[in-house]
Amino acid sequence: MSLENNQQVGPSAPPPHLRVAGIEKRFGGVHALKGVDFEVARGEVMALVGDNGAGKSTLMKVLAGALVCDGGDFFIDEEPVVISNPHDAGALGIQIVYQDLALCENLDVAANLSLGAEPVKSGWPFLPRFLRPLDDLEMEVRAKAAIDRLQVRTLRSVRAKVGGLSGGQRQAIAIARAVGAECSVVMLDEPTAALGVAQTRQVLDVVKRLRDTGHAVVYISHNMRDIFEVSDRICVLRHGANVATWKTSETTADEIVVAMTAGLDSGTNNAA
Amino acid sequence: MSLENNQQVGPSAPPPHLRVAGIEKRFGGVHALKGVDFEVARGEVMALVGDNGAGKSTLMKVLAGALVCDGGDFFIDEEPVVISNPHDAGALGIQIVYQDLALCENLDVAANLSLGAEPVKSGWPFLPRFLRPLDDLEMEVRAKAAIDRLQVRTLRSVRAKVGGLSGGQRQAIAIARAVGAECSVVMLDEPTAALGVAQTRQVLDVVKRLRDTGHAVVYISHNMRDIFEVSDRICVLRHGANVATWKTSETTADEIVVAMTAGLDSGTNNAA
Amino acid sequence: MQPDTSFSPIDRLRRMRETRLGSFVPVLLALAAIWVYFGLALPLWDFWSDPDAGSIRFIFLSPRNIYNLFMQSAVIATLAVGITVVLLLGEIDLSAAATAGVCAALLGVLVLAGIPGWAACLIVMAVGVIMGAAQGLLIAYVGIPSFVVTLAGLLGYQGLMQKILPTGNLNIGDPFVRAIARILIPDLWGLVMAGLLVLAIAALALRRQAERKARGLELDTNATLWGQVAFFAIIVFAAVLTMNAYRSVPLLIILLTGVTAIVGWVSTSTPFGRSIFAVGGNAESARRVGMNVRRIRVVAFGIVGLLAAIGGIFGASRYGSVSYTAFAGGSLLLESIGAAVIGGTSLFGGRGSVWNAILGALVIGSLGNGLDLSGASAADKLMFSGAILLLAVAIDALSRPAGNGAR
Amino acid sequence: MQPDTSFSPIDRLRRMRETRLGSFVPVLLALAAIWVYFGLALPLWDFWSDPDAGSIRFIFLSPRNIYNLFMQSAVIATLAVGITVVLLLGEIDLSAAATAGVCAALLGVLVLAGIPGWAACLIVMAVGVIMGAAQGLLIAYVGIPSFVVTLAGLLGYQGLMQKILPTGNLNIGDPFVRAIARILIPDLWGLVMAGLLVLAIAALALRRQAERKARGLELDTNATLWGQVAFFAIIVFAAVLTMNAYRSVPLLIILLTGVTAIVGWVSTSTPFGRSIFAVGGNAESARRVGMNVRRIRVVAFGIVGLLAAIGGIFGASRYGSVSYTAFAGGSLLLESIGAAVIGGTSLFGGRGSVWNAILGALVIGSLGNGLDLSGASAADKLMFSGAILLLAVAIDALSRPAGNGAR
Amino acid sequence: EDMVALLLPENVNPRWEQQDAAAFVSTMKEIAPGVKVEVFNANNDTSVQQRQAEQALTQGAKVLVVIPIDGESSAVIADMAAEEDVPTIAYDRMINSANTTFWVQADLEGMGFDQASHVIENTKDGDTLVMLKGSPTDPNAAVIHNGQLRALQPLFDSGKRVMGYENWTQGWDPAIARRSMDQALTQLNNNVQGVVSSNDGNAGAAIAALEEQGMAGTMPVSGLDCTVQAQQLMLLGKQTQCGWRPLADMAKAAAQVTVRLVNGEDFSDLAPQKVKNGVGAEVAYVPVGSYSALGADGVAYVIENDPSITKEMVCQGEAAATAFCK
Ligand SMILES: Nc1ncnc2c1ncn2[C@@H]1O[C@H](COP(=O)(O)OP(=O)(O)OP(=O)(O)O)[C@@H](O)[C@H]1O
Ligand SMILES: Nc1ncnc2c1ncn2[C@@H]1O[C@H](COP(=O)(O)OP(=O)(O)OP(=O)(O)O)[C@@H](O)[C@H]1O
Ligand SMILES: O[C@@H]1[C@@H](O)[C@H](O)OC[C@H]1O
Ligand SMILES: [Mg+2]
Ligand SMILES: [Mg+2]
Repeated sequence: MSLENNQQVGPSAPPPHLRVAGIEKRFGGVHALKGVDFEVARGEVMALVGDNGAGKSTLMKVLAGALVCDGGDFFIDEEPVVISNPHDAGALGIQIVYQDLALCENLDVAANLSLGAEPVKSGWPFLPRFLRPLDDLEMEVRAKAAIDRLQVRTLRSVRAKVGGLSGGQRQAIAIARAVGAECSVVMLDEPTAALGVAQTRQVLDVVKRLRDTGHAVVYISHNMRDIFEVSDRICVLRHGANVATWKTSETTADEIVVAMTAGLDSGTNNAA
Repeated sequence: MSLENNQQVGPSAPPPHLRVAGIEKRFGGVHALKGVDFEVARGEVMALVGDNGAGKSTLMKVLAGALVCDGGDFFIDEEPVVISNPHDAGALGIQIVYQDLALCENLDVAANLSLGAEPVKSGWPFLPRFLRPLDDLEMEVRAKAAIDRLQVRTLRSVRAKVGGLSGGQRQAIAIARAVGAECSVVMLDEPTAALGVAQTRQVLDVVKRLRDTGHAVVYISHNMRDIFEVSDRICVLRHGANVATWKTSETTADEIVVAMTAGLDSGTNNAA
Repeated sequence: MQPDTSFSPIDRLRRMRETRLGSFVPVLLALAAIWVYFGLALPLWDFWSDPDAGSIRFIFLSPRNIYNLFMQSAVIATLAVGITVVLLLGEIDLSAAATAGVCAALLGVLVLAGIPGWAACLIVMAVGVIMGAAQGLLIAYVGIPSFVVTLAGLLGYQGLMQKILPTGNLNIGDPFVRAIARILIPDLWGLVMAGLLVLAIAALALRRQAERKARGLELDTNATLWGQVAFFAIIVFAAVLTMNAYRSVPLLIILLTGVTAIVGWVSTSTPFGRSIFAVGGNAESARRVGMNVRRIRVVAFGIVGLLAAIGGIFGASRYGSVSYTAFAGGSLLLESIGAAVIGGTSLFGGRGSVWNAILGALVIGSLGNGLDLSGASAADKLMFSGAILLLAVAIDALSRPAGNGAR
Repeated sequence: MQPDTSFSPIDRLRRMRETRLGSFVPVLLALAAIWVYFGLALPLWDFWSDPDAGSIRFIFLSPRNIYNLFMQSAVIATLAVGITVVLLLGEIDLSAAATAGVCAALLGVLVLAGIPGWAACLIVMAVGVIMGAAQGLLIAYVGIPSFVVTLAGLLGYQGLMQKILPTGNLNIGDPFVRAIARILIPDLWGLVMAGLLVLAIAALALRRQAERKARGLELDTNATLWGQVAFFAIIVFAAVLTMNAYRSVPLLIILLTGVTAIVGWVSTSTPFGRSIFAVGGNAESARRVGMNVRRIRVVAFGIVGLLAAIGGIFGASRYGSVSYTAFAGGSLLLESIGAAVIGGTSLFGGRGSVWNAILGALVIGSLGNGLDLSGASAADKLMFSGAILLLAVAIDALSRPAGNGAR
Repeated sequence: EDMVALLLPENVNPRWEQQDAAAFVSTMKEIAPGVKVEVFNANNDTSVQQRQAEQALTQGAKVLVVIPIDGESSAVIADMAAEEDVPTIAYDRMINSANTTFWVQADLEGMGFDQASHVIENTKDGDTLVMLKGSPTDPNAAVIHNGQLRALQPLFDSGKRVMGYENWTQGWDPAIARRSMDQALTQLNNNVQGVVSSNDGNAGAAIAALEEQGMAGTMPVSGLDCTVQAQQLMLLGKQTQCGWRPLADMAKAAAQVTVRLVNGEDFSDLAPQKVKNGVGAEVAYVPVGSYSALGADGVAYVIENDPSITKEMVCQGEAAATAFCK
């Protein structure tokens, strides 16, 4: 299984917006990330691929502050930063669609869409923000717009509890929440896994739009077609370690699949 | 958006093994299934497709006894049967992979794989079955074999708690549980949504093997490539109602996508 | 997003239960069952079975007894409102009653030392917040389960109460403190206040509906809208008229309603309240969207501490004394948690309402009140109260639309 | 499935905590903290601070006191074992202590009526099962939350107990019943039994390891294997030798261990036990794989009823009497649930172990026992027990590997 | 160093810690300075009391002085102590065991009679009374109630007084008494002319309920113990009677016997009388006197005779404004 490495590109090709180096993560006895390097630039879609259990979601959670890593460095525009919890990540402009969606089933669609960033009514300056009256009509309006944009036609009401929604409807809400917020980095962990054909189309368009508006986008998927449609570069993880990073235009699906499942036989791995 | 109906086939083409007619299901104010008919024969793979929220998972849950429907008839080999809870369905030989997987995160992989059908040690005839000693080594052996078959190479131990597994690893366990059991009907609700390329391949092979061994298989997916690879017939749901059923060999992905999103304009719908 | 138009009446009923108002229905049914039993069934049965009895007396439903019932349930209700807040988070507080006891004892000692009543009340409320928040800190930052922390709090605060009250009890004569339970709102004022309240609610509902229309959002049907306003008006006026028929509306009840309204508003209509529900529904999701889950826990325990302190003040005012058993030793703790749970708040978090806790407290209060009127023996009373409670809650459970079988 | 070979010592430690034995560690730490405090720190401090004291006396750790401690904790432990079973399901039982009270009272009345002790015990155990299962039926089939059902059960059973014991208390003289707490196992027998037990455990562990090898499954390291056996042997022999040093091992303790072993075995090693964990982890998943979730709930409440009855029998035997306050009125209920929770069992279901409940009961028992030796005032004792409990459990919580922040 | 243990039943009634224990400890310090006294409080839980007895024995107690929560479950304490040749003294409440060595108590039946008599004297024919009874598990509660009935039953039977409402008070809990009184007033529509309360805690609760109806001070309310709180209410005219026992004398008698027992000496000269307890055992017994305190004079008498209560303690809060305190 020998592989030509000339199609791989150095990760430093475009100036990275978000970059991490040497990320380590262990769960009890499981060594999930073994010194992983990763980066994404503004105006590019970086695909992150790998076999099941390769460590993709773990890496995303570390970047989003949902998991604290055991070692590694974070840089935004090459400035070192600290991301120790999701709040930090949000403040640095990082938004994420988690693979497990992270919705609150007991709340309705509108509430989930603005979770953690609820709009409040204006005109209560004497109250601290967290005690001002919620602007729930504004929340509904926003939610309706977001859902309509993703063409989830079967969702009857933004006042429905998320606990009663179908798999695809839920995923659409998680996506709408992340892409609706002000940010510079958007990471999507298998965002179209439960989506229908039309909805998947919309999400891919949204991803492209985000790229065109100068966002840094990380896109995780097992669907090679989608990957090759939207991504600019592809980063492959295997058993919690970098394999390599390719320019999408200079590689093929087959090559990526081989790299995911078997790795590179030759040692030249410019991402390590 | 007019559509020729000559490619549609009557649902009665092969003698159905499992058949339901006129299934109704409401959730509070949501009318999720509006008199749906559905059937699957032994030795065939029936694909069930539809937009997000079309009612596919709801129909599967009704067939599996996980939801009690508000109306409709069930037949196995054209004999009327009653399915009022999952136990009934299991006794009738119906196995299912739920879209939300239905795993117990607090239990380990081996325990989840034999959940509800735990092997017990032989030689305790004086005890009722549910109080005999569990054969946990047998459970581990079975689990290892099942996981290896699906090629989930990153799963370190069948004694790991499911709560700590990756999305794909979990899905593999849910699939292994359903296809490992004695049964005549296997229903898979978006079984490959979280799976990697190689694992998806394995699942498609398993589906084909099930068909070849005379099982009736229901396969739900949003991936047209997979659908067209494994299915014999395709049943389309839209807004909780039948659109039509096609022979896979006599239709195209485009036709199906149009039917899913826009329905049939002409009224002739032989599945209604 | 086109609404489905084919609704059966049953669908409508089920939808109704999903509305804000609908969540009152179950516990109202339970309360109604108990009131019918004590108020009508029991007197009628007594009358028929005893031929000597001259006339039937419906004592339980008399304005005077309803007045008593409200006053008797006030302390439980106050604590239950606070406990609901932590239950919504998926936590529990076993120390609320003991906290109330410490605060009441402290209040007694302070006014005895000559501190003016209003100042003592403020001090005691601050102390309650600190006692609650201290436990919240241990739960949120050290990671000890709330059951254990507040069990330790229960023990510790019981001890503290004994320390403050070495003699076990203390009379409270301070006119300010006593006034809380004694002052009555003149009849007319009570009616005027009720009327203004109902008008305000109606106006708000109308404005909201107009705004929804303007923004192109789904509208409530007029029936729902006016139904809710009418329902609210009936309850408010019934309560005021009943109390006026005996005496007048007591200040204590107005204070209780006001406190509940504030906590209710915070819990449903502010970002903080939303975060309580989010943490209770899925703490990990809440954390991942950047909520400070720990701080929310600490504040929630601070709130339960505050309400425990208020409960302690109410109790001290009503009992005219502070005693160990009335707060720390007795059944107040289980009754308060029970009131919250009977009100429909889940022990698993994310589901419930503080208003329902008040109704739950009335359910619990009605048991003791009604049985004490019946003159049964202590043993019979206990057994009856268990049975009636079950029956009342079973009516609710059975009237619920069939669930999935598993919780 | 190739195992990762690069383990740091910390990884090993963390893995250790994931094993069966590892789940003991936190509560053992808590227990050790309390024993060190009462057994060593307190006497040393007293000795230094009081120059007159002639010699240090380590009363808390004396064989006699350890013997007392075990006996004093036995009733709490029995109830805690039962309550653990329903907590594993994600339910709660507030009526366990009252059930124990009813069973003890019935036992007293039955033996007074001349029924032989052993027969009375069997009857009472059957009654306990029925009392528990009746509540289980309401929870599972009517769908009332267990908190409410068992709160009603608490009230009803308290009343029933008063009905059975109109004066509130009763002496129990029956020799069979009294013997349960009085009979001592001769010293030698105790040692022999301990030896056989350890041998059996070692043999089982070895056979299992051999079978794993034969079937090609992952093997435990020899260190883990022998470590577990050694750990077990040390605990068993330490307990037996300590009790022999004062008197001998009491039958009551053997019975308690036996009952716990059976419940422990059922809960971890049978299909029924597996279904309890499954329902507690995810009731809907358990239902979907065809488990009869309702029946499982009913049986679990039957089990807690049975254990409450056994607890009642143990209590009646040890107290030589039945009294309302020892069971229904006092702190037994909260202490039993507390013991289960301190043992690490989650109130949310699916996580915990009955053996840990015994350790939790010893934690609770040690507080009362140790403080009673210390000669503090009642108020101080309460405050201390709260503080020590917190400290002990905080040591556990802080020693846990850093979690995700949210619960 | 010898040690003896004093086991108190609960902390609902202030007398145990404040008066009985204090007097016992100070007497012991006086007459036997070398003997250490350990005080325990069981908070109304019989299993806790048994534990505390065990702990006392483990510490080497030479005598147990027990105020049991109830008469039956305390038997095991006396039996257990006897196995180690440790004698047990029943204080205030009897222990129904053959191993009870000594008992000290006033004539409680008579004190109950006094309570009822006081209420009878201050009411007239046809008046309606409320009876707030003690804890059903306390043997004394039944004794007190029997005394009350000795005075009242004939009047009830003849219709001269009407029994309007009665209720037990589990654990002597004033919160329970309060609700009983509320319900009594509601049921009787305030047609109440007297309250026969079995102790001061219940009386205080009844008075709070009466105050809400503006009826406090208009009728006789009896009590027992003469707690500070009760004496304040007496000065305010809201409570009208309390039965007082010389608790210091009781404690002193118990202490004297304790010292004899520690030294292994005979104490029959200190306890000439004997009574039979519930299991038929003869128990050496010292009766103490009692006094029915009425109004301000009664308060003055109690303050004079009870060393644990001073005028400053009583003259606090509202009571400070009364004539007695000025
Ligand atoms: N909380 C956890 N506890 C223990 N192990 C974990 C935990 N989270 C992840 N792991 C392990 O870490 C490894 C990487 O998991 P991760 O979820 O990152 O995989 P992934 O690349 O996202 O896979 P998938 O494509 O299936 O989503 C897996 O072996 C998984 O079992
Ligand atoms: N428990 C429930 N309560 C309320 N509404 C529900 C519930 N379950 C499903 N629904 C509604 O029923 C409709 C059908 O849902 P279903 O899950 O069957 O869709 P689906 O075809 O499986 O969609 P997807 O492709 O997204 O999985 C949806 O509109 C959904 O919101
Ligand atoms: O003094 C009283 C005592 O004798 C009784 O046993 O308990 C209640 C007390 O008030
Ligand atoms: Mg993943
Ligand atoms: Mg679906």
